[in-house]
Amino acid sequence: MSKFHITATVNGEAVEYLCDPKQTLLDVLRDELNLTGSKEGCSTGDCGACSVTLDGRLVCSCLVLGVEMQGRSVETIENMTEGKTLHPLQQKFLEAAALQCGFCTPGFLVAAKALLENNPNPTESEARYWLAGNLCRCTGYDKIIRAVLETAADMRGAK
Amino acid sequence: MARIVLGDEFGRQYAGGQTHFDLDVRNVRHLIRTLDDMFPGIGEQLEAGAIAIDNEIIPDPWLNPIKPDSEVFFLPAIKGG
Amino acid sequence: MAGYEGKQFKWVGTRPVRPDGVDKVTGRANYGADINLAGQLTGRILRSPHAHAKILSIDTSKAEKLAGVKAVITAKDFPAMHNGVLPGDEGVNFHYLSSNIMARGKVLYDGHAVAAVAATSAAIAEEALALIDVKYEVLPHVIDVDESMQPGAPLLHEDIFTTGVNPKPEKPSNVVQRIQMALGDANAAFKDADIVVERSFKTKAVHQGYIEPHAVVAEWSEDGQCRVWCSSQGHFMVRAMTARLLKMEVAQVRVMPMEIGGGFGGKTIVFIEPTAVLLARKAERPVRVVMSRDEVFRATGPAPGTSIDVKIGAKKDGTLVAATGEFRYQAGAFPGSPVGPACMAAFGPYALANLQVVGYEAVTNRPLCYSYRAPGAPLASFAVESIIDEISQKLNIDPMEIRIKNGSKEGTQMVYGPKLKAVGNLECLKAIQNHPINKIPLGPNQGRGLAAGFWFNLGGQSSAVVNIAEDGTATIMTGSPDIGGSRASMAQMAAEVLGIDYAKVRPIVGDTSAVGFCEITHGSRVTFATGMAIIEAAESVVKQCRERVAKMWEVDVDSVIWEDGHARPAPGSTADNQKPLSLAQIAAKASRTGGPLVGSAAINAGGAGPAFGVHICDVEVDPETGGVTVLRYVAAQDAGKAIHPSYVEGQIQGGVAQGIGWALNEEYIYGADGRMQNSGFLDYRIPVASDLPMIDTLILEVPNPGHPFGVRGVGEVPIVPPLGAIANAIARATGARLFDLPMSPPKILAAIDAKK
Amino acid sequence: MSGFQYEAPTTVDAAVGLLAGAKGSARVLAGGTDLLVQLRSGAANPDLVVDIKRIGELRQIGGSAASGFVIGAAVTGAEIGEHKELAKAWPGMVEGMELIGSTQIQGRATPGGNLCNASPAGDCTPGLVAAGAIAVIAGPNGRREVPVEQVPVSPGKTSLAKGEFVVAIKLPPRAKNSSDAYLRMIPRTEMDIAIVGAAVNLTLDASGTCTAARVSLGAVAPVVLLVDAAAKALIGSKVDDAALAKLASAASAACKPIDDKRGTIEYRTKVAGVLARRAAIIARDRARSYT
Repeated sequence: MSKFHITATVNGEAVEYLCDPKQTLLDVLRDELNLTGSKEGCSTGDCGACSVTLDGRLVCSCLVLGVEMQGRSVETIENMTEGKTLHPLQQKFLEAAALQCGFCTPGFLVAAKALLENNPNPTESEARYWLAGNLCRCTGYDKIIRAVLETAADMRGAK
Repeated sequence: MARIVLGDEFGRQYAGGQTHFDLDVRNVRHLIRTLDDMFPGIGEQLEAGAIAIDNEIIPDPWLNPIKPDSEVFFLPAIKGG
Repeated sequence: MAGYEGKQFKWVGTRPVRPDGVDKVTGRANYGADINLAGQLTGRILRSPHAHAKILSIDTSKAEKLAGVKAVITAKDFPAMHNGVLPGDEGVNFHYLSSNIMARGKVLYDGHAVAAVAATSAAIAEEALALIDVKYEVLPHVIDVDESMQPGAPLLHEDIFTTGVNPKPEKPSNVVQRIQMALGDANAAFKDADIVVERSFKTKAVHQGYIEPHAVVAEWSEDGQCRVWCSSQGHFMVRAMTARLLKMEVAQVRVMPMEIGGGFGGKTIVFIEPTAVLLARKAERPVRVVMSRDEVFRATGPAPGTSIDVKIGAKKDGTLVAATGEFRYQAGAFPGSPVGPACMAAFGPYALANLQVVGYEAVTNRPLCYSYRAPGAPLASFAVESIIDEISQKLNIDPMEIRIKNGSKEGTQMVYGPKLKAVGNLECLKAIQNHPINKIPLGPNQGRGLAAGFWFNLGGQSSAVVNIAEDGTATIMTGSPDIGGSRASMAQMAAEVLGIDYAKVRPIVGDTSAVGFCEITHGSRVTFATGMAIIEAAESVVKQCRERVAKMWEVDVDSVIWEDGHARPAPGSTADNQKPLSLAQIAAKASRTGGPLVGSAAINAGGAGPAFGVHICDVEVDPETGGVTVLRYVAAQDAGKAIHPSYVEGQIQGGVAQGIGWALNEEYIYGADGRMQNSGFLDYRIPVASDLPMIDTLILEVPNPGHPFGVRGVGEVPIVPPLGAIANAIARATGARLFDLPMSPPKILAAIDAKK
Repeated sequence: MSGFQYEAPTTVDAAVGLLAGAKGSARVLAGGTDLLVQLRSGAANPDLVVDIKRIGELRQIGGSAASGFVIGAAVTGAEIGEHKELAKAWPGMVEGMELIGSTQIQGRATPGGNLCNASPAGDCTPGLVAAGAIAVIAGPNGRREVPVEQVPVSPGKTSLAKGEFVVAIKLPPRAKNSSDAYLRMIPRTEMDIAIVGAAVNLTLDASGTCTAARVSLGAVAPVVLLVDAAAKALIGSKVDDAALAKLASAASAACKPIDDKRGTIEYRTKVAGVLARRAAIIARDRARSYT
């Protein structure tokens, strides 16, 4: 089975890659483009560790085929900082100790960023449901949810 | 004479049910040898387990001195998660 | 070690940003699966579709011929191991361990490895697995522990003869061992009780549920040296077990500790590392093996299902007079259940003069049963706390009062031997008793549940190095994988002792060739034991500094004291006229005063103080569906001394969340064919963010006399009380008490309807 | 098997041509939230995968509440949830769609996919069945329209012929004082497959009497059920307690569930009635305020 030649935009830059039809976007990011910040926890869309935005939409990159990407644009955790400056969510996660092992953290940050872009003033319940597709086994979610809500408040204040 | 407590388990298996002994021993290594002489085979089992001297669980007990008024317990090894 | 009693800490007890944090929020941190070496192959493992079967033949010839396949291995590629536990093996039977990693002669569970391949792509590796022809003779299987203990149950091993019974059995069975411990005479003492409650409990196997699947990369060089990159709870354990299983010299294996994406006990033993090493040797190329989530569930080391009988007798005033417990724990396909700690910890929160605990362990056709956070204790505690609660209901005594009245404390004789030193059980109970949650009125179908829990905590072997750079900054190294933020606490303790800024201390986890031996990260031992090694190493640096300054000042060392990172003249000493010298100033002159400033320590820490936790929670039960909502949760715990309170809170909150999942929804579901039916995160239901409330934590600090700063392990005890706390809350919300875990909606609804 | 032919046509005719001409097995890729899992596990090994997301008309929501909505088969759950007029007219159908998986899944999952995956537990399908939705099917012989409940025939199987696929779902014109609701039982609050699902769609007259109703149940039979007896319990009533009790027992009576890892026969049967009753109350209260 011959490989597909795909041209797509990854983190704002045009990239080309070859992939097997069965390779997922996650496989492509990690193995072809060496962007290993997106993690594989289940490969069935149940853990959210591979969360990215595809044409601005939050998705699990394990549930997107690499061959679907022709002409499409994806943003990953590697593109979350603004230059050398951490995104407010990244900074808050550090200060609020909202991570332990850190494996689910990239997915949570990408998903939380999408939440705040979609809803700058989420309630605790809205934040918990939006992030229900991101599994964390270390923290019990407490510090993660607090960090997201505090960041939302900070960002509203900054505006 | 230090007070040595084997615990039900080793007592039933090796010492005919006896669990408490008063022994004159210098250190744990000496104690285990003494017990193994009394109840052949018990030494290897005791080596694999944990030991508490005077209510303190001792990780590397071999050379740990035993005072005449010490109380020594043998207990199963504990594994954490 | 210098005493720190009453010292005002500058860094200990604060909440600095963790040193590894930035890499983890930017995606830069590397875990086992993130390694990608030149020429790296993909390894895949063929696994048994049967719960129990004899392997008649394995034909790998077709797979070997497939283009792109570089190596195929089976059990015959693994050296034979002695079947037994040799002195110095820390209780590990390497024949069993090897047979679990690659099945020999028989497959003992659904998912048991039978062969492995390394190929140039994942697709080819999977195609190769499909070409391996394994002929099986399917055998009857057994999953449930009670069934496994029955005479005539399908026999897993010919060589298991129950230990701990007299006379020694002549016939093999699935029952690995019987253990017993006692205080006083429980069976006689029941006659003094005004009320006796006896119940039987059943629980299903659960998984640690770490989000990172096991992953390893192995590479051989032409000189026969082997390098392994993997995430584990102990790279020294990976090195020791891999070398032993493959008959290599230990120093021949160098294990690089990658960031670890959760473990909770599940990464304290090898599953795929030796396989990757063998594949890499045979393929003469680097090989990466990463488990799928399905493999993680079917073929790692989940916690046991159990069957438990507990009987407790009490006086009318709530005084507990006697208790017995029989704990029957599943082992997996090989011995190794945590029934010992279960027996020892079950009644830990209670002072009982008459107590007898008996434990049984039986092998079953399911994956190796291994450690999960406070191994064995949560299930035993669930049974005990349920009955304590039922007694308090029947005697109409406040559940808090009965626990305080009988609570274990300093001097309490534990069933496993020692008496307790200073512990925080009563302090935790009183903290919860005074918490505002008790004032919140409960609505219809709501209930409040209370439970206490105990865990030993461990010490053991750790090494640490503190290197002072020429500008006075410090790099510190240990061999303990950082699973929850321990690099931060190591740096805090080093900064505290050295008297320099936290930001000037950079901690790393060294590989097996870079730093001295450290035991696995388990038993809540790292901040306690490895931290003690860091303190000792830092103190050695301080001592060297004082000695060098004493020489410069031409005074004796006692005339030089260490304060806030400076060598100062001891008040009234002959050095009185000298100006203080900072660590940076001393380091700058190190080359003139005796060379590099390096402190190191290798210790075997004793004195790990037991941890106690008390939890209270409110739940609401939907009486028409049996659905449970956890409304509020408060956990109090004695941390001895919290080095980094945020990560202590994180350990408590994480343990609580795991305990809630265990109580309500998590379980291994098997079909009649003995195959797991829910080996994915869709149907193995760990709690999601919307399932949980905020988890309020109360950290108490009853210093552990066995640690210079008073530290106790905190990681494990938080998972002990939640099962009982949730069960007791449901019982009080519905009037129906459940004795089976998980307490899933169908079971709860059935219990409610049965009561009508 | 190391791969498959992947095509992403831009017209319905091209897609039909590919599917009809396929040698060996062919699968339609819409959101992919089921198909990719099947590909990874080996449960699906198609020779051809046809990605329909680049076909314009399949990515649109057309029509209106008054004229009836036409939802392209490849419109995502997130897009459906964001369509204010649709959510106002068909809140039950929309919440069913939105209950499928996580926010991430919502970014991909489609009503056409949920329908054609033919799982009796699909959360979107009961709402569509209760709504009286029509599936527009394109194939080698042109287009045909069938009630959505006729698309699934058994778990994982549909009535679609070779070369056919669903291009759109049509909702009927929405009368005033009408509304719907969907409820499901899952052990967690998110991320689960329904143990039981119940959708109720009803219309009231000025006096609050129910003039029309459709009740649909999920995960209690090999396919999503349309339960006429349950609807009859509501029609002509004021959707009061007596009618709701009848509805509940009719719903439970219609169940033909199985015991499986997710639930028991007894549990599913009992809870189906509970959820149908609760959904009817929500739909009733919504209908009163829908003009």
